[in-house]
Amino acid sequence: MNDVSGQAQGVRRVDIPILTRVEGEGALFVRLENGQVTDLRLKIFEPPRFFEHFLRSRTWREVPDIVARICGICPVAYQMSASNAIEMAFGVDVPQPIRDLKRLYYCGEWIESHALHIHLLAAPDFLGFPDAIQMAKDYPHEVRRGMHLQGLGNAILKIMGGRPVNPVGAVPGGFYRAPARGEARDMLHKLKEALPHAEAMVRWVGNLKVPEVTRDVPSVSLRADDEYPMNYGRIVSDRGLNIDVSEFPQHFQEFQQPHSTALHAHLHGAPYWVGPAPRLNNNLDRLPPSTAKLLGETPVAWPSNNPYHSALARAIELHLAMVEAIRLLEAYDKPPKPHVDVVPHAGVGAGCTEAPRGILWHRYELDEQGRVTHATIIPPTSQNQAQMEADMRTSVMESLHMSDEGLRLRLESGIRNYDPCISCSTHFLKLTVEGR
Amino acid sequence: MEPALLPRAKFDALVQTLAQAGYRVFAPVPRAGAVVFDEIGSADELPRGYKSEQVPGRYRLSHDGGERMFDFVHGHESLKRFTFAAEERLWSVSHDGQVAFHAHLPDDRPTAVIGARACDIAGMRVQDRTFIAGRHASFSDPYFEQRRRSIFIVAVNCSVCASTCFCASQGAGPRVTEAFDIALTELHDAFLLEAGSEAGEALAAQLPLAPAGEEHHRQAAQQIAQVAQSQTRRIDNDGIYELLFDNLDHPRWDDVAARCLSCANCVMVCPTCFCHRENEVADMDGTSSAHVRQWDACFTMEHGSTHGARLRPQVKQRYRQWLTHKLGSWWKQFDVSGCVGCGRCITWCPTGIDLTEEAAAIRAEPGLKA
Amino acid sequence: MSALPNTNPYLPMAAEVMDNIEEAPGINTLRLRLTDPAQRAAYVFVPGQFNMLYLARVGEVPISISSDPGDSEFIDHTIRAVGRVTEGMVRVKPGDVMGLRGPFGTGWPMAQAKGRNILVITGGIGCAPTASVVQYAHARRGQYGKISVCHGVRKPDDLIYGERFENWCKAPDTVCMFASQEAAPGWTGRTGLVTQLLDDLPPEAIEGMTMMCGPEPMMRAVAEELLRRGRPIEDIYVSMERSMQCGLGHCGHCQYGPDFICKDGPVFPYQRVRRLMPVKGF
Amino acid sequence: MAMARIAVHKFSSCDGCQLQFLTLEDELLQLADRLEIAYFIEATSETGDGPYGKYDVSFVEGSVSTPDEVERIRKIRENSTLVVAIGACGTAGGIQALRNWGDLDSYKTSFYTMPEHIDALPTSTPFSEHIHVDAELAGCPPDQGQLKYVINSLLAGVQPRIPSESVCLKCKRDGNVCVLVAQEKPCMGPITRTGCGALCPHQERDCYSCFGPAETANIEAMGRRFIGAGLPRDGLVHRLRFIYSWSPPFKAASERWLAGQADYAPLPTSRTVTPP
Ligand SMILES: Cc1cc2nc3c(=O)[nH]c(=O)nc-3n(C[C@H](O)[C@H](O)[C@H](O)COP(=O)(O)OP(=O)(O)OC[C@H]3O[C@@H](n4cnc5c(N)ncnc54)[C@H](O)[C@@H]3O)c2cc1C
Ligand code: SF4
Ligand code: SF4
Ligand code: SF4
Repeated sequence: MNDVSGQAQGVRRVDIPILTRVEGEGALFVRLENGQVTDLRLKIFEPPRFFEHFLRSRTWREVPDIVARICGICPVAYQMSASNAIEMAFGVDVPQPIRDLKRLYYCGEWIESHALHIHLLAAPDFLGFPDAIQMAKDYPHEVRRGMHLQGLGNAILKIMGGRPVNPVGAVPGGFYRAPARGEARDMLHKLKEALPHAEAMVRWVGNLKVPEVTRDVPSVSLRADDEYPMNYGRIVSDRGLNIDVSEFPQHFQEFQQPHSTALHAHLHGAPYWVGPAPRLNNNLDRLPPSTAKLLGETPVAWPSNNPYHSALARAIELHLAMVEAIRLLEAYDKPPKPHVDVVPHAGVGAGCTEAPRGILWHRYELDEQGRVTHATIIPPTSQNQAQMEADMRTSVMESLHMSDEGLRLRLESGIRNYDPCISCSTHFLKLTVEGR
Repeated sequence: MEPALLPRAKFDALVQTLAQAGYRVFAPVPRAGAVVFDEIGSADELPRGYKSEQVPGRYRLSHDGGERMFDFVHGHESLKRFTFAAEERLWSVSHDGQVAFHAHLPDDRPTAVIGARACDIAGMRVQDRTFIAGRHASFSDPYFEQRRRSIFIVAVNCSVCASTCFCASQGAGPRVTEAFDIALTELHDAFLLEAGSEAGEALAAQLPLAPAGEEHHRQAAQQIAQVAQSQTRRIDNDGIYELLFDNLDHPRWDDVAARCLSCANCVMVCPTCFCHRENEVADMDGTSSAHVRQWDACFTMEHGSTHGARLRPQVKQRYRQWLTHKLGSWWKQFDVSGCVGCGRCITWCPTGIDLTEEAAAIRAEPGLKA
Repeated sequence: MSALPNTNPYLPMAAEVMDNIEEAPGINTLRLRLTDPAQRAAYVFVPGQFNMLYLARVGEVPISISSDPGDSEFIDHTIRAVGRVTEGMVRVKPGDVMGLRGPFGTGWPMAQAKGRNILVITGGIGCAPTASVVQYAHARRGQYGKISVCHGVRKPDDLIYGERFENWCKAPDTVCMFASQEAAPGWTGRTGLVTQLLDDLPPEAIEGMTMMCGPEPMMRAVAEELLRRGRPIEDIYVSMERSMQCGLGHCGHCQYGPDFICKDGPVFPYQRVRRLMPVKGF
Repeated sequence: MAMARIAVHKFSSCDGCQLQFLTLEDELLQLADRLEIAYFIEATSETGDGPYGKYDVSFVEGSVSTPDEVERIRKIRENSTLVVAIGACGTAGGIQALRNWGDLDSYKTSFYTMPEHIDALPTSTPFSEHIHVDAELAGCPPDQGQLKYVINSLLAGVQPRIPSESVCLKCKRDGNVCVLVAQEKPCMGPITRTGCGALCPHQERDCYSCFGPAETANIEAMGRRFIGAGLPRDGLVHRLRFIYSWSPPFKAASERWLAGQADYAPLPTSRTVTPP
């Protein structure tokens, strides 16, 4: 439902009043004068929900249940970043078996979220359909396969947390319950059975025709010593950044721009990029062998600065998450206790984990009883905000020859590369929401 | 056969013999702070050395490292789960072109349950009167019947009881007297085993049994008698139907209503409660639909309601419905009390409402009006 | 209970909708026929019994049989659309297939009523189960005395069975009287409660068996009035309703003190339910 | 019969309710064969007749928390034959209704540099406070089984009947061990509407009422039970003021407790407890 643009005297407006097939509601407005972009706004009309405010006075135990509700699609990321932060504040050391459970949990979310994005949100762009349902008429096998993979991710989330949306299993220190042996066995079986489908899916995505562009932007992600990052690691960039998660505020600045309604974030004064492609760029040497081999067989050279390669990065990460989940389940031994007992005391903690869309940073101040006195949450979508706008400016300039309709499609698909989760991005930042 | 001894150290032989005979073997196992029935592969999974403490609204499991295997008192689950499924598809209809109804009877794979207590068996026998055609029922429920036929019961005579138990008062225990295949009494380092059916005899014949002596019998009898004596709760069943139905306006109903959560836990844990509802679960492609039943309770608003108005909008009415039926009108319908004295509803009521006390309160001051 | 297809009393029999007659807005009579001839042949019922009717994908509810027991080929059910299942049912079309289990429950005391007058009191949709009484007696006219039908409705629109009532009124030794709580232009019956109709009846009309079906307060008021007028309690019968999931005495929903309405009722001697009827919550 | 045309609209929310459609897997495709998904911007770029087109059924997720949203829901109501509110936000204002007790200005100034531009209402409210809704489906998020049941009911042209009882029934049917009785965790199950599948007790934790109050709820007795379990007064109020804080029963009870009007005798009472 793209509006007809006003076109007068060298002024060209390209508006996308409602971005479709993204999580949450946003719009893009572009104004060109004499071939130059004079205004470009990625507008967000999601109303603020004031989470940081009502987290105050809540006890540490309630935090994962609250923050899960910031985003229906990546609740695990919220729960894990918050748990890590609270564990740090209370000085809790989480033993390996519980770390493994957390990783398994995260694998579930990556599989679910990536499968959903690839098949329901992104692929229709590349194949020229308005949605996956219509795409399924011509690509029934691919869509069903994608939905099946999505279902497997959901199944992991169900054994760990009861349900995929707002799961209830996580608590700072671990989980309330560990999966039963039988549940783990069944899950393992299903994943093994589906692994070849995931491989086929990677090949299919690798061969989708995408625009060839490059964007000069730092890739920022976590990096861990011995694994592809999910729950743990230091924050790094491909330009030499390497910091502890607690040092985030010293390097990343949030600021408001006059033309924009959402807060932007810069790394050392410039836009940066988070998400599956930057994560892969920074961690190519951390892929399990079978995933690395699969990556080598795709027609894309990594590292890549083409945002359109995000879809393939997601596919690769989906495969990785399945391989990892299989590894963890094969070694699974039900721990006698699925969480470390937490003794609350006053403290401050920061946590950063790799949400499907990129790093998600939390910081909590807690009082003696373990009640939150201050909370800060910086979701990946707001971190990508500045880069999305920069990318769109470049995309407009690259595509001036296109018709308005073509340009809109290009821009909309360009935004989907970042898999923006607008519901998340608005709930915290100091943004100004205009009337719709 | 004569009762004989099964050494505790050889208990696994029972489990394995059952498994080899084709049974799925269920037994109590510790989980999440209580004991529940679960499928087991060996006797190691049983709650050896566990004890349970039960008072109204409270259950605590503790582990003392001892050797005894049945020194805990039952958890919230009874045999009911095995004979009357908590949720099951009764039949389905396909209407893709032609309408056809298909029954879905449970599979008849035999199931052995180790650790049923006297109150469990008594509860099952009470439900037989509801679900199996005879003097008290006009129709048999084929789902119940099928499960009932497929179950092999290894009963255990209680060696301890909880503060909430009153099976003796209800004539339901603590000794198991009927409807078992094998009954065990746990002694010092062995079980006194008796067979109660042909299937039980046949199975016992394959077990490494030793002859039991006089003192084993005496010990067992003494243990069971002691359990009966230690029970403090009781229900006076004399004229209880009239008592309750003459006191439908008693102020005690308001008193209990202030404590009752109307959560229906009492109904769910009760081995005799049989209410169920039927729901329609239609598939998404529009060609078939399943008719599913699940345990229901008189504590829901929908129970009994027809024609719009809520039949029992007040908590007091719902609790009264439950108690008057359980302890009162059950006698009229089934010639037996609806309560076998297992005490589950007392323990597992989150606010610790004790039906023996509620009934006694009305008996203490009959005729009062709210 | 006779015609169940097998030993599973939970499983419905297929029944084809032969006709769907609108009696009044939101009240329809469904004429059903069991599709299996053997089941059809085995199906017998007495007036006052009910069936469990099932609408595919929606659910199953108890509905009285309103047709003549002499004709078991076509089984009529008069349904008022009040909620989920009944709203779906009144929309079925001839040729549709529904599920039917039954008949269940006790019937009216037609044997005891032999040779005596019959007073039928109904309210609202209550006339469905009592309709079969009238038809039954009319079909065996010599066996029964005078028949009086008192029908109460909330508003004149609720009056159903127009044609049937007309036929009944024309039948020998039969009177029909109507009362509506709300007045409306053209209403020829009484404006008021059905109890008031007792005064309009010839005195001998109440001197037989009374059979009632309708809202409990109405049945109770009439029954107590009859007792006041010296009628013996054994001559008064009522038909009761509660939610029913199974119709078999298993689901517990129709629990009524010492009885299950599905198997000990739905038709009860008034004596049996008199104690609990005034108590809210049973 | 022409295929029913449905729309899915988002208001202030986390998106989770819509996701319950998008994660139906194969059943989503089956559904698309039986009805027309005409407007659902998270799922499709085809936007039917726009947000205010004529639709047979509009599913609305989220709460009403800005003046603009008040307008939107009114227009949607005018143009839809049936409006079905889904989720805790849509049926009770959601978790963001926690702000309803605060002072909006203080919320804004503590977070925003330009609070004058924040376009928010002082309260986050359910649709039923603004328009007539034809059906409500509770839950944060609503259960997929119940969602399918509602859709199937609508397709069959009959009213859905959602059970109003407590979570405990399902909890026991599933054979979970009661975390309140066995572990003294302050489980809200006894006063919470069923629907989720008793997920929390299955995960060996207490229910925090993300499906809101059961119709049968005796909230006073529940509070007394929690006091018996050692919960302090603010903890008690927090139990009620969480996902369903703005539902009338929880709202009223939390206010009574804060005002000290509730009966504070702990349960089980010593009268009923026999010493072990
Ligand atoms: C023995 C017997 C014989 C009967 N014979 C007949 C007969 O001949 N004809 C006949 O029409 N009926 C008869 N009935 C009554 C009939 O069975 C009921 O009307 C039927 O079961 C209603 O089912 P339903 O699904 O249509 O309505 P439901 O959806 O169950 O609703 C019934 C009523 O309750 C209200 N309601 C239910 N649930 C809710 C809720 N969650 N929220 C708000 N309101 C609610 C509805 O608005 C409606 O008024 C008989 C009943 C019995 C027991
Ligand atoms: S009423 Fe209570 S004590 Fe009696 S059998 Fe049922 S659960 Fe046991
Ligand atoms: S755990 Fe909670 S929901 Fe389950 S029975 Fe106990 S109180 Fe009820
Ligand atoms: S148990 Fe309670 S909090 Fe948990 S999912 Fe269910 S309704 Fe929500």
